[in-house]
Amino acid sequence: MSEPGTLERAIEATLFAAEEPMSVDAVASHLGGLELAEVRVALAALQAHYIARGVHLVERGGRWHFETAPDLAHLLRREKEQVRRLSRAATEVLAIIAYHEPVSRAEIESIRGVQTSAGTLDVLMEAGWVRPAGRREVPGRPVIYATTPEFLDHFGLASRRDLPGIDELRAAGLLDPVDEAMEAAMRFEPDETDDPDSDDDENLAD
Amino acid sequence: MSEPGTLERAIEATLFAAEEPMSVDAVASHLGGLELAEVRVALAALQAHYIARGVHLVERGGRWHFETAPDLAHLLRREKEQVRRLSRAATEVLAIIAYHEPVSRAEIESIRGVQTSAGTLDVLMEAGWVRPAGRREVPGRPVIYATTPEFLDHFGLASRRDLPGIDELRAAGLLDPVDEAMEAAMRFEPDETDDPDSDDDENLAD
Amino acid sequence: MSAAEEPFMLGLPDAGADEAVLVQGAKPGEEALYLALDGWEGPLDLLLDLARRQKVDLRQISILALVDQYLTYIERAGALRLELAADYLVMAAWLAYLKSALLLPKDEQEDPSPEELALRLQLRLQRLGAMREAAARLMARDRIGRDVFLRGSPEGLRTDRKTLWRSDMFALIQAYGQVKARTAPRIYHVANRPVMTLDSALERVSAMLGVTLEWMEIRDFLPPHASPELKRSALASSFVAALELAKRGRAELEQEGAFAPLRIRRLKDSAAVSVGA
Repeated sequence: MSEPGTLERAIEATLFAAEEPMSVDAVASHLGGLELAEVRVALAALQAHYIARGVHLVERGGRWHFETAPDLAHLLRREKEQVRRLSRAATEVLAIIAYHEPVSRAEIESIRGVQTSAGTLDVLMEAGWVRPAGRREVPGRPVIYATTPEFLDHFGLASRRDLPGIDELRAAGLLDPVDEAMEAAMRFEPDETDDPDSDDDENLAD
Repeated sequence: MSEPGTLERAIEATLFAAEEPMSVDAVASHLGGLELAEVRVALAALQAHYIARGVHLVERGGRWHFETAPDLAHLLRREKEQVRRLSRAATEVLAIIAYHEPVSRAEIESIRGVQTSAGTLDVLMEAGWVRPAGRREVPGRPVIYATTPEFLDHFGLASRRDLPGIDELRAAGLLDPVDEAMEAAMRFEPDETDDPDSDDDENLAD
Repeated sequence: MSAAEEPFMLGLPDAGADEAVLVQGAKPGEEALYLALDGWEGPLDLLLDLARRQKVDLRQISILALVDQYLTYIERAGALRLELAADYLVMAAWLAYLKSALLLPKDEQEDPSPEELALRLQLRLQRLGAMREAAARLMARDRIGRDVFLRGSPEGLRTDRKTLWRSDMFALIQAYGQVKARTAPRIYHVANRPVMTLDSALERVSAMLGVTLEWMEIRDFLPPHASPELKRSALASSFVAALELAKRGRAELEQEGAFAPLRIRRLKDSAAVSVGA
């Protein structure tokens, strides 16, 4: 590795610490009135040095600055995906929408028998499983909700008709008397416990 | 010039772009959960690459960042100094905390022989160099103070072991409380004091 | 040992002053500077400064010389009518005591010995001196924003957190089942159990008593073909009915012993036995 010259080092440090891109003039005068030509030579040498590195020295409109190498730009903004299990409250709302769509929030609440926080519908829309599907033409014109193709996709359904009917649910024991089912749910809460940060439905847990 | 590897380039770009110093952990997780060992190897390679340049890669309190080379300070000093001027009281209190941490206010005062005005500790905490670090489990449970990673960062210390002269001070017993030093002194003969090699701490007598 | 108590921890708040203040009207220069006691952060600070002017290692400092210098400064300050903070005077008194004790013959000394007190003072001066030195070296390091500089305009790293929601078919239909089960209208069935009410027992027993004046066992009042449940109910009701009739003076009860048959008969003088009469 060739050692950088004094001027090269000075320019490197100056541009690194600068809050804004600097013109050759500005660099030369900052470093005590250097010849523009020698600054240009040093800038070219620096630029060549950085070409293979993770940071590049670039000129934009006559002004120089360091920036991340274009092929590494994705490192500046990273997306972290976090998988979370849908809370029980949200699952109930989703099921009601799926079985009754299109359905308004008031209708969801009257079916659930519990108030539904705005956040629950937001979560379902964020998940991409529910979408607003217009308004019901009744007083107040409430927004009505329906499921999306992504919903069918995620739950492995060809269509909503594939959802098991009430009779099938009963046969599967899923319509057991509410107190027993509730008790079981309260005792085990399996969905909630393996998802420590699903705090969005504490108030809905009845 | 050897071409930097992919990981080296990625870390270089990440640390250049970061607004705060980053720990090895933070770098590894930002880059998608790399092995800490490989990140350390790459950091060492990067550090070696930059050692001759106008910008250095440094580790301060376990966190890494780029900064301009210290020998270029004269070129970069701004008209307005960005560094807070500390009163003599504040610099002494800071030094006492750094060399003795964790240390209570009473202990600071017993070294300085004067009360510490409330503002002095405030200034150091506001600068982000000092933090309360719990309480000493003695009667009155006084708050004890310690330095922060920002302190190491600001003063260019890789760790507290880098505090100037700390080993000599410790060896000379100058970081021990007076009572302990008294006991030690009383145990030995007083002619210990004209120990011929006591000139190793000429930093103490100017 | 009030006189021997060290006046090291003094109630003087630190001045926070970086430089000594020149005494007004005094000649500029070292002398004036040295008499401006505002420049020191307390007597220990002044003592350290004096000690350093001896230009020897603090470990070999002459405490007696130091005491003399301190006392001289305090006297001169007094002569110049400078306001002296109380702790400087307390220190002066203590040092004067220490000096006299150091000069006294050994056998007249108290505990702690003046040598110990002098050593303690020396140790404290060493520690303060060490920290002052350390502070200076610390401040002289390459400091960020003064000697070394961080990147002027870092792009910054951003991590956007995105939540991937997960659920499954079973959870969905189970949730729906629970909603339906929870909110389904509930119907309560109350089973019609075979009982004989007190009213009908009263009616039955009075009617049967009207037939004869003979003793009758209470069992004979029970409906003959009743189910076991109804029989138990009828027995209980008929017993209560018999007690009620006895209370009204229309019948009398007789039982020869515990668990013996309970017998009942109409009282002769109550010709008309009728419920509710």
